Amino acid sequence: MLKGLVEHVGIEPGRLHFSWISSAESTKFVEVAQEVAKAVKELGPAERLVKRRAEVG
Amino acid sequence: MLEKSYTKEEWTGALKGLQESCRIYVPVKDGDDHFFRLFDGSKAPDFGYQNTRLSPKGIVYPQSERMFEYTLDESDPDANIYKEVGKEYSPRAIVGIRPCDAQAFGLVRRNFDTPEYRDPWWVKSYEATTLVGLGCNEPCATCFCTFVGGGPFSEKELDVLLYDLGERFAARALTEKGSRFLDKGPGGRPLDDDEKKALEERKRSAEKKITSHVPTDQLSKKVVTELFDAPFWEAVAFACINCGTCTFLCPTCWCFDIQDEVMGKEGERMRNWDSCMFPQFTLHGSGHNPREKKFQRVRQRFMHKLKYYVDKYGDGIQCSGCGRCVRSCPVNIDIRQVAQLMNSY
Amino acid sequence: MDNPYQPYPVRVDQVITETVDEKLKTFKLVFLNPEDEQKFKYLPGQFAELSIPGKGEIPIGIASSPTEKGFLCFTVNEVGLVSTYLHMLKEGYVMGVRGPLGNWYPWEEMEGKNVVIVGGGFAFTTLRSSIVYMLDPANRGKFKDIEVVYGARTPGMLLYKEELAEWERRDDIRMHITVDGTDDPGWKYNKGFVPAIVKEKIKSAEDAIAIVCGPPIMIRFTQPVLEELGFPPERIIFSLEMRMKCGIGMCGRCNIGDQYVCKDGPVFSLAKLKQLPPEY
Amino acid sequence: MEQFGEKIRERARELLETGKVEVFVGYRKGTVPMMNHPVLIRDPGKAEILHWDSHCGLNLCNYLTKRTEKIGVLANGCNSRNMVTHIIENQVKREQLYIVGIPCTGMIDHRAVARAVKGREILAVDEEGEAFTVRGRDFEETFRKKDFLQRNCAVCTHHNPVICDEMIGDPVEEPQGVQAYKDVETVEAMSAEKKWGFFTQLISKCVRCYACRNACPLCYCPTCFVDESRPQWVGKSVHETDTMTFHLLRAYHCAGRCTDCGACERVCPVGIPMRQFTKKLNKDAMEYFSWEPGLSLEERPPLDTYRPDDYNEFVR
Repeated sequence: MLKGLVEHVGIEPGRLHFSWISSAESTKFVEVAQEVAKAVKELGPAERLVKRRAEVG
Repeated sequence: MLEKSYTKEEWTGALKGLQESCRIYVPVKDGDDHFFRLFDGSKAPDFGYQNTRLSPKGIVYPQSERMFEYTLDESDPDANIYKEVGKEYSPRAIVGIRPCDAQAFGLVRRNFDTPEYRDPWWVKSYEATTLVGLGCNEPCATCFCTFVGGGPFSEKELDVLLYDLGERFAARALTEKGSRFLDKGPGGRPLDDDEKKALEERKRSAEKKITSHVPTDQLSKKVVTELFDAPFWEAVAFACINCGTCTFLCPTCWCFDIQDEVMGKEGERMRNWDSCMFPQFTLHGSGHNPREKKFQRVRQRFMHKLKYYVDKYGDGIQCSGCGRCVRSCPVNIDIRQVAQLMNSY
Repeated sequence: MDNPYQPYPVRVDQVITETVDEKLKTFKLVFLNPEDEQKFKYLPGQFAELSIPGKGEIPIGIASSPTEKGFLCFTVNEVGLVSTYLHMLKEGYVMGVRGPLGNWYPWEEMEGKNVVIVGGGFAFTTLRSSIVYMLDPANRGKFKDIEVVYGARTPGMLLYKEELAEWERRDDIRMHITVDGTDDPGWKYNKGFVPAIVKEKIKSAEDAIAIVCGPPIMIRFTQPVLEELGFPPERIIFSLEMRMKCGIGMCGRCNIGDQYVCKDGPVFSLAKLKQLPPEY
Repeated sequence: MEQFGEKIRERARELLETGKVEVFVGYRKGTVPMMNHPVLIRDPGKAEILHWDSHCGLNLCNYLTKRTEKIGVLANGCNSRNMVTHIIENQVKREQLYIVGIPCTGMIDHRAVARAVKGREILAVDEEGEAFTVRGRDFEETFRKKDFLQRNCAVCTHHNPVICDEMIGDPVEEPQGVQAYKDVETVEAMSAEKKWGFFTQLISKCVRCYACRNACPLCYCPTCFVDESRPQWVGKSVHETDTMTFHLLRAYHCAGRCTDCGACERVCPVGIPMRQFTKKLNKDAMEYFSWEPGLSLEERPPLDTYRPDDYNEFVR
């Protein structure tokens, strides 16, 4: 549901990933980390929900 | 002092003419409500409004304001040294401000401009601002400005007062600053005799339309500790949900918080509006909180406005009777009723 | 226009761990600009806002005395965001100090009188400032007898242990150091709570002013003892703590009735407090 | 709805007199139109101030926690569902409540009414059955209530209390085939960029007064995440990223718990339709878990339990 909400407000699908990885599953961890990194790289730098210096007085 | 009469188109033209030399804020309808916005041609001002949803205090005293900045980069010789942020205080004007909201600036000034300390940001911003008021032909049922030393055409704190005469605006300068403002803007002609007469008449008729009755005359005579211990606070506070609506909408609430924020190696010290309704407002580092309970916080809000302020400055309550809190409180806690309770206790 | 929010840059010159639980440390701060030190003129009882860049400000009583030149001292308890970070700081770190803020103990009124100082726990900081100030040769003559009751939970929780020992040896100040309890067979001072020691040791309120600084519970039980001794409310002086931000009476949170603890206090007489709502 | 007033006053008086409850929580007619004031009464003699009409939009469930007395309380459909939620979340005990149920026909959207009279000041609003009349200084207009329901009430399918100890009137018929999530579907069909634009615009007026959070009966944490300083999850300055973070997390904390009572939108001083966040979660709770909160005292909420067949296609 978190994924649903986050994507509903316009955070690109592919920025938020979920996975169950046991401490014994080192290969899976590597695979998932690589996949996540790849997916996020393809999306480019995040523009949304990134805090920049406020435009205030 | 200068007096001028404008058709409504001329008045907008005058504002356009002044735009070059002055940042002008005007009431604009956005969604269901009116807000003060910079007059930049994108949205037409709407002077046929009752009052803005948020008070114009934010123009002088922004909800979030940068105070200092610094670098945390240890290789910089100035690392960790707080530096004041450069700000510009060129002239600006709030055009169409209601007299109650202008009066509120006077009440708040006592807090920010004191004999011992002057808050540089508030004071400079306030001094750079010309207040061009718009008298209220039709005060709301929730208005009670006449009970707090003001009125629908009160001139307090204003530099110019506008009278809406239907087809035309009559503008009356009340200070040198106001005269300069009118003088600089193009258009307008002197008032004719009928218009001069109409001004007084507008004022009288508007004052009669104030229907709320909010006596505050006994408050200064009350013993502060007795009012504090009055039995009605729990009942007054029961419905309160402790949100910040009343304090954030109020033109006379000034409390703030100071926070440091960091982005990478760059840091800044911000000040943000705060609210006595929030429990963290008074929470000690030790965990002790002198106003831990909801009723204590509600009591603080009313005692501050209606008693502590009265005692501290000896010149009435910290309220300009705009009625915003009455209209917008989500649970209908009504300062008019609380004032009556306190005044007659 | 002077900016009352502008912190002066200072360097952490020395960090002293005061108590066995290491929750209390004293920070000796030196101004980066000598002219700032000139501007920072204070009297014992006042406080300052310590700024940690990126974290925020905290109000802390000044523990050094104006008679000590070249530095400021603050003893800080580790409780919140800023104080925790402060506790991790190393000597040489640059931070900010803003002040002096608030009022001070009634020094003019105290001149020519006996002074009774009652302190508990880590609230002894501005009292240390006061003692050093009064014991300064230039000032000692202005005051009559000085008696100090200072208590902590255990011997290890006492602040300024070396100075306490030194004051014990002097004959122009009478020290009554106490701890709530201790197993230390070598403990040569008092055992018992502060109010009880006040009752036992302070003989008279005659021509005397009492300055009380400590946790709320100590204050609550000490007040009646002092009143019994004959101190009128005008001559019982408290220093209060409150959550503060601006330190100059503007941000609105530290009020007790119409008084701001940061600007009108932190020092209040009991007489004054009796006129205010008991909301602290 | 006004017809229930007399019955409510009578029952509250009796319940207090007989000692069946020690306090009674209801509404008093407000001092401004379309705004009622939650009250707690102890004295049966005070029961006469109780009032009920189509402007009781604040959720009374807010006033039940941390009380020790036996409480009599009014509840329509959504309020009763929040009471269920409170009970299963251990915020109040069922035995502590005496619930006086009201069949609800929906609350009036005060903003919609103000819009309909073009912003002219409303001095009085009177209900007559399914119609209501709005009066101002120089106007009077009568409207049909069903055209002016709060947005949540317009799609409500639980008008009658889910739990109660007695009913004040006969249950109303629950509508069938309500399409509650059309607005959510519209947003779902947008591109990510459009969605972001939509929600950024939606919250642009937020002043962070937290009225939405505080009016929500689900928000009872002793210290809210926005108020924490160690760690500080959200910046305190008004900044669009922090404001979005607040709204996202506030909504997410209501996942599988929100009864769509509409209090958040009703109380917002600047009229932000923040149900757009919670409704998405409600829709997903329905789609993934066939779950509507607050209907059962026996069943645990989906985010509170694990079932092997839980929706988990997104997990790698």
